[in-house]
Amino acid sequence: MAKLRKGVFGRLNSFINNHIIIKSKNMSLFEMQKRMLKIRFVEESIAERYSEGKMRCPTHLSIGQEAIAVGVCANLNKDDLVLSTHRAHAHYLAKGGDLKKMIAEIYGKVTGCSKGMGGSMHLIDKSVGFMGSTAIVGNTIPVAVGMAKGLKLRNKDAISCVFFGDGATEEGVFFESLNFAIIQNLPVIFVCENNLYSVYSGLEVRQPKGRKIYEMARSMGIEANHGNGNDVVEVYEKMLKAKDNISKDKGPQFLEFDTYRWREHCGPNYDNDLGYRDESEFLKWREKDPLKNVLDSSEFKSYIDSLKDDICEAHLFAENSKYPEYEEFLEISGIKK
Amino acid sequence: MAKLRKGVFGRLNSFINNHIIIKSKNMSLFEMQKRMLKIRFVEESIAERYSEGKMRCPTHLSIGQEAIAVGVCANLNKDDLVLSTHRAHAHYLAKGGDLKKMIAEIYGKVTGCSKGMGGSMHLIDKSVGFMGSTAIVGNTIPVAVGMAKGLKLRNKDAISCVFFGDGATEEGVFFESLNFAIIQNLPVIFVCENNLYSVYSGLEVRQPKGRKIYEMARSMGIEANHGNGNDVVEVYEKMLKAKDNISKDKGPQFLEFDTYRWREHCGPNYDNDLGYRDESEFLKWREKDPLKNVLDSSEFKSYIDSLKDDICEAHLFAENSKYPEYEEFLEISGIKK
Amino acid sequence: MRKISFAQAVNEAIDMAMSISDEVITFGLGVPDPKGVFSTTLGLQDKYGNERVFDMPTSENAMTGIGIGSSIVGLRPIMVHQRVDFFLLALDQLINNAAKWNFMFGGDNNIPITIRLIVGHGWGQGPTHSQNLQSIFSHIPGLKVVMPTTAYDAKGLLLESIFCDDPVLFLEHRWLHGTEGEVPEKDYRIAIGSSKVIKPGKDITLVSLSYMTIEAMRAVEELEKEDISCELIDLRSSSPLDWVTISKSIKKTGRLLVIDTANESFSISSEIIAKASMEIFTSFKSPPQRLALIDAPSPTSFGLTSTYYNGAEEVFAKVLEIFDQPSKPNDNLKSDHSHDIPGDWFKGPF
Amino acid sequence: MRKISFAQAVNEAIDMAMSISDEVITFGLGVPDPKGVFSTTLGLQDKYGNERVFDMPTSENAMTGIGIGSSIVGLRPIMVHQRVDFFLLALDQLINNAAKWNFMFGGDNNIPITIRLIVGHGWGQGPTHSQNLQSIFSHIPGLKVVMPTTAYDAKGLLLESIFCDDPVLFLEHRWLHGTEGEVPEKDYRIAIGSSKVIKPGKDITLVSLSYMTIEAMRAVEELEKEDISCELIDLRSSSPLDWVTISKSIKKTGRLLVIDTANESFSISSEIIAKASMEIFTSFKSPPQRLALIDAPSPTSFGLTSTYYNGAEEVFAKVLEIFDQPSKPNDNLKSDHSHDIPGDWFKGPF
Ligand SMILES: Cc1ncc(C[n+]2csc(CCOP(=O)(O)OP(=O)(O)O)c2C)c(N)n1
Ligand SMILES: Cc1ncc(C[n+]2csc(CCOP(=O)(O)OP(=O)(O)O)c2C)c(N)n1
Ligand SMILES: [Mg+2]
Ligand SMILES: [Mg+2]
Repeated sequence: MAKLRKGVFGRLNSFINNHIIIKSKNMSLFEMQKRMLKIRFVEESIAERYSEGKMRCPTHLSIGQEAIAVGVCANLNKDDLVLSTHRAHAHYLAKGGDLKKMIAEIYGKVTGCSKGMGGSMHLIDKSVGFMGSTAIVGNTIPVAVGMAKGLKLRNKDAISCVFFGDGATEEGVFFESLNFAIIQNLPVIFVCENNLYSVYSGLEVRQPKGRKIYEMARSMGIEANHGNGNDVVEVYEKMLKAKDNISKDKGPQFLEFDTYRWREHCGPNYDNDLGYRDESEFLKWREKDPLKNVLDSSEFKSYIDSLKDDICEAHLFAENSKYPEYEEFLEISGIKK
Repeated sequence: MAKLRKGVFGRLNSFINNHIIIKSKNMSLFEMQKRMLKIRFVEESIAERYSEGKMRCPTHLSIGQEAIAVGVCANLNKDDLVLSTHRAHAHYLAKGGDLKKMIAEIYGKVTGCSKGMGGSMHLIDKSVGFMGSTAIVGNTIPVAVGMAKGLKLRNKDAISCVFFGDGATEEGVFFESLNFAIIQNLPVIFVCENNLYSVYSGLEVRQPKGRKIYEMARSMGIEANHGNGNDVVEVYEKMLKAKDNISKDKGPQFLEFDTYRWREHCGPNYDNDLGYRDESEFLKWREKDPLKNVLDSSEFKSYIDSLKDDICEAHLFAENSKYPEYEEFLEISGIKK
Repeated sequence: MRKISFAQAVNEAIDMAMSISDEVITFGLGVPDPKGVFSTTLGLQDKYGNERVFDMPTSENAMTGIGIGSSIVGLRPIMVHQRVDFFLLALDQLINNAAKWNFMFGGDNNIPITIRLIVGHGWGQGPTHSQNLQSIFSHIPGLKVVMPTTAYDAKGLLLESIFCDDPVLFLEHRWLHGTEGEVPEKDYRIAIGSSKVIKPGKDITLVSLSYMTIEAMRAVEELEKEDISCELIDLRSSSPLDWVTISKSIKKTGRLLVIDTANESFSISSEIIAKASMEIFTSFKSPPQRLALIDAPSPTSFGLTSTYYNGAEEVFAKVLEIFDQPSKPNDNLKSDHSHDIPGDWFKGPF
Repeated sequence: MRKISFAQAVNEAIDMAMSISDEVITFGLGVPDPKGVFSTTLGLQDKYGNERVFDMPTSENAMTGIGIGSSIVGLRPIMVHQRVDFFLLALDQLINNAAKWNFMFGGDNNIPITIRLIVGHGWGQGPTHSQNLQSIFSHIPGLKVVMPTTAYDAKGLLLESIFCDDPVLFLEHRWLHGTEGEVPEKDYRIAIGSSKVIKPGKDITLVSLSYMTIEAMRAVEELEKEDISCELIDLRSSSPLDWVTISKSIKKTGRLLVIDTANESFSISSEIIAKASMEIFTSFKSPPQRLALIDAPSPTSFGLTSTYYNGAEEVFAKVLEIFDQPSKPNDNLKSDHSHDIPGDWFKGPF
C-alpha cells in the first residue's frame, strides 16, 4: 500500500492546489477561521429560527465544537471520505457539504441532501466525500473502517475518517472497529470529540475516573494522539501528523480532542439552568471559544456579511422548496419501482 | 463495602476450614492436583466414549487447560459465583459441580444439572456457586458483572468471577462490561484463558501483533495481571492476589493466563492433521502439561483409581437415567403451567 | 378519582415497586438526569440512592447482561431506553440470554428483568428513532411483551411486569406520556396477557394497541353515528396474546380489524389475523383486515409523515370500507394540531 | 446433468461471483480455515488472496458495519456466520444501518451486502444454536430474506443475492449442505421474490421453506397414495413474498397449509395465512393451517428433539387432519437414521 500512496508533501501540494487552504500558514489559518465562522453562523441561524417550528426534526448543534471539524477536514481531500454522528452539521460543512442542501434537509424538503428522508441527523454529500451521518451512537465507526477496507483493496489513494463523541467510546462496536482496523492496517482516522457529556450525563457516570480515551485506544495497538479541540491550529497539526503517519504506512490513527458543547444536547436553547452542569464550567469553556478574536476581528467583516447573505438565502431556499411527494418516498423505500 | 468484607486472611481461613485446600502449601497443591486429575480423567472419559453417539451435543473439552480452572476456583468459596463459556467442564468441576449431573447433562438426561435442556454448553450447579455457562462467545461477561452489582448492593461478602477465552475479548461486550465494573467498583474477577485459538483461527487474524490482552484491560482502568496458565501454583497465587485486591477495595480485577487446548475445538479428537496449527506447537505445549509429573506419580495412584470408579459410575448413572418427558419440557419452557 | 399523566403513572409504579421491595433497581441512560426520561424517573435517585437508581454508559448490550446478572442474584432490575431503536444493540443478551436462561438451565432460573422501551413518533424522528419492533420481540419464546395505552394500565401493568418472574418488554409510546387518566393511588396489578374491552359493540371487533387505541377510540365514536357498533379491544400485551377475549369478540361480531403501530408485514396483526382464520374461520362474515404502516421505514419529512401514519380518520375509513360503505370525510376526526406532534404544547425536538 | 451438493453449489456461486467481479469479497469466522464453513468457502482464499477472502475477529457487530462500509465504496461483501444465533449481536448494524442506509440518504445509496446465516439443527445444538429467525428479518423494510432448499436454487439465488443491490439475508439450513442436486456449471440467476411450484396439485396448497420442503416432498408422495393431490410451493424467499404464485395456487386448491421451520407465533406462516385470509378469503374451502414449531426454545436432549421438530410424518398427519381423515401411521415416512442428524454419515458434533 505504501508504495501506492503519494508522500505527505505530494498530498499536501495537491491539497493546496485544491485551494482549500492557501500556501502560507497564516493564510491557511485564515481559511480555517472562515470555515469556523461559517459553521458558527449557520448553527446560530438554525438556533434562531428553530422555534418557528419549520425545522421539525431532532437537531444537535455544534456551536463551540467548530475547530475540530475544521482542523480535521482541512487535511482531507474531496476523495477522502468522512462519516459522522447525530451532531453532524459542522462535519458536513467543514468537509465542503452544500449549505442549501443541508438547511433544506433540516426543513424536510425534497431539495435536501437526503431528499428529506433523513433530517438533521442524516446528512450526506458524496460529491465532496461526506458519506453520511447517523442517529445511533457509535454505529458509523465500523462503517468508516469498512470504507477504509474498500479504499485499501481498490488501491485508492484516499483515507476514511470518522467523527464521534466521548459517549460513543462506551459502545462495544468502537473497540471492535479499532481492533479490525489495526489487524488489517487500514487507512482510517478515528476522531473523538470529547465534550465531557453524553446528553445530560457527565463522564463520571460513564467512564472510570482518570480514563484517557486516547491512551486506552493506544493500548489496543493504534497510534493515538490528543489535543485541545478548541485550537484549530493544534487540531490541524495533529491531523496532519496522523495523515502523514498513514501515508508512511503506520496504520490507522486515533485522535482525541477536548471540547465543549455550548447549547443544549438537542435543540436550539441553552440549558445550563437544568443543573446537570455548572454555569461556571460553561463560562470557562466559552472563554476558550475556538472563534475568540475572530468573531469581532475586522478582517472577517466582509466575509461575515456575505456569509449572512448565503445563510439567509439557504433558509429561503429551504422554505420555498417542496416537501417530497409521497410517490417519491414510496420509490426510495423500494415499495414502488 | 470494604468494611463489610473480611480481610484476605479471614477469608483464606474460612476457606481452609472448608477443606478445599489443606493448611500447608504443599498440601494445597496436592489438593489442586487432585482436582486437575479429576478434570483430566473426566474429559478423557468423554473423549473416549463420545463416538458411541450417546452424548449428542456439541462438546468442548478442557484437556490441557485444567490448571486455570483449578487455581482460580481454589480461591473461591461456595458463595462466590462463577460463570463460564462453551468450554465449561473444567470450571464446573473445579468449582465443585456435581460430576454425575454434568455427565448426565451431556447425555441429555433429566438427571442432568440442567435437566437435559442445556447439554454440555449449558452447565449449572447453583449449590456450589456455579451459576451457568453459555454457548455464545462473550455473553456471560456482562452477566458476571451484573451478579457482582447484586452482590455489592446486597452487601454480600462474596465475589463474582467469569471465565472466557481470548476470542471473547474481541467482542464489544467485553469492553463494555469491564468499563461498567470499573465505574461502579464491583467485586468481579475477569479470567481470560488465552489458548491462542478461536476455533481454527489463530490470534494473528483476530488481534493486532504484540497485543497483550491484560495490558489492554489495564489501560481501561482495571488492575490486571498475567501468568502461566499451565502452572497451577502461579494461577493460584495470582488469583489469591486478585481476590485480596478486591477485599482491599481496589476494584474489579483482570487476569490473563496463557494455555493451550490439546484436542479439537469441538469434539473428542485431535485435529493437528488439519494443518491450522503446527504439530510442533502442540508438542511444545504438551510438554508444558499442567499435570506433568502428576499423572504418573505414585502419590496419586489410589486417588486415580477411585476417580476412575466415580467416572464410570457417572457415565453409568447418565446412561441409565431417563430423557426428560416432553411434558416436563413444556412446563420448563412455560408453555404449560 | 385522581387524574395523572401516563408518565406520572409510570413513575409512580417504579416508585411503589422500589418501596415495596429493595430488590428493585432502575437504570438507563438519563435515568437520574434533570429530564428523568420524559419525567418517568424523576425523583427516584433522591429517594432510593445512587446504588439502586443509576445512569449508565452508552453500552446497551452489556447493560442488558448486567441487568440479567443482577436478577440472577435476586434483584428485579428495570432498565429503560429512550428509544426502542437503541436496544437493537442488545438483542444477543435479550434473545440468547434473558429469554432462554430459565429454560436452558432446566427451570428454577428465572430472569425477572423489565425493559422499558420508548417508541418514538413524529417531529422528524425518522427511520431510526421511531421503529415499532413489538412483533420481533413477540416471536421469541420466553419473553413477555406489554404495551399499555392508558395511565391506569401503565401503572398496573408496570407493577405486574416488575414483579413478574419473566423478562418483560414494556413498550411506551412517546405520545402517551402526556395523556392523563384516572389512576388509583394504591398498589394494583393487571395481569400480563389480558386485553381489555374498551368499548363493547356488536358489528365489528377492533383489536388495537398502544397509541393507536387512542385514535381508534375517536373513530369508534364517529362510527357509532354511522350505525356501526364497534367492539374495541385494547391488546395491552402481545405475548402472551389474550386469545380468549379476542376470539369471543370475533365470534360475536363476525368481523375483525387489527390496528397496529408497526410495519404491516410479519407484524402483530399478521398473527392475530392468522390465528383467527385458522381457529374460528367460520365466524367471519367478511374477511379480516388490518390497518398498519406500509412496509417502508418511517420518513422524517413533515410532508410525508401525515400520509405515512394512520390516525382516527384512517380507522374510520377502513371500517366503512369493511362494511362496503362509501368513504366520507369526517370533520370531527380532524386533529386540532399538527399531525406530527401529540399536542400543541409540544415544541420539539423529542 | 452434473450433481453436486448444496454446500458445493454455495461454494461455486461465491467462486463464480468473485471471478466475475473483483468487487466481491467474502469474510467471516473460519472462512479460510480448513473446514471452510462446512466446505462452502474452501479454496477461495488460495484463489482470490487474503485481501478479498479473510477471517475475522469474533466481532459480529463491527464486522457487519465493516461490510456495510465496504459496500458504500463499491464492494459487494459476502459475510457468513456459522449460526444465525451469533448474528443477534449485529442487529443494530443490520436494522439501523444496512436496511435503512439507502432510504435515509434519499436513495442512490445502496448497500449490496449478502449475509449468509446458517441455521443449526439437531445433535443437541439446543436453544442458542438452532434458532430460526427469518420472520424477524422479514419484518424489517429494506431487507431481502432468501432461504433456498435445493442445490440448484442455492447457486442461482446466491449469485442473484450477491449482485443484488440491497442487503440480503441468505439463510442456509445446516441439514441441506449435504444434499445433492443437479446444478449447471454456468452462471444463472434466480429472482429473489419468486417461489417455486415443486409439484403441482389440485386439492391443497402446501407452502414450505428451507429444510422443511425436503420433508414435505416425502409427505406429498405418500399423500398422493391417499388420493390427496398436494401443490407444493417452495417459498425460496420470504421478503419479498411471491404472492402471485401463492394466491394463484390457493385459488385453485381452496386449501392452505404453511410449513415453517420456526416457532409458530409471529412467524412467516402468520403472514402468509393472514394475507391469504385478508385478500382471498372466499377461496378457502377449509380454514388455512400451519405446521411450525411450538413456541418454546429448541431443546437439547435427544429425548425431546424428535417430538419438538416436525418432519414428513407430521406433514402427512396434518394434511390428513385438514381433510378430516383419520390419522394413520405411514411406514414409508419413517426415517432410516436417528431423528437428530441429517444422515448416518453425520457423527457430530456440528
Ligand atoms: C445506541 C444509542 N444509544 C443512545 C442514544 C441516545 N443519544 C443520542 S445522542 C447521545 C449522546 C452521545 O454522546 P456523545 O457520543 O459524547 O456525543 P455528543 O452528543 O456529546 O456530541 C445519546 C446517548 C443513541 N442515539 N444511540
Ligand atoms: C457470538 C459468537 N460467535 C461465534 C461463535 C462460534 N464459536 C464457538 S466457540 C468459538 C471460539 C471462541 O474462542 P475463545 O473465546 O478463545 O474460546 P476457546 O474455544 O478457545 O476456549 C467460536 C468463535 C459463538 N459461539 N458465539
Ligand atoms: Mg459527548
Ligand atoms: Mg481461545
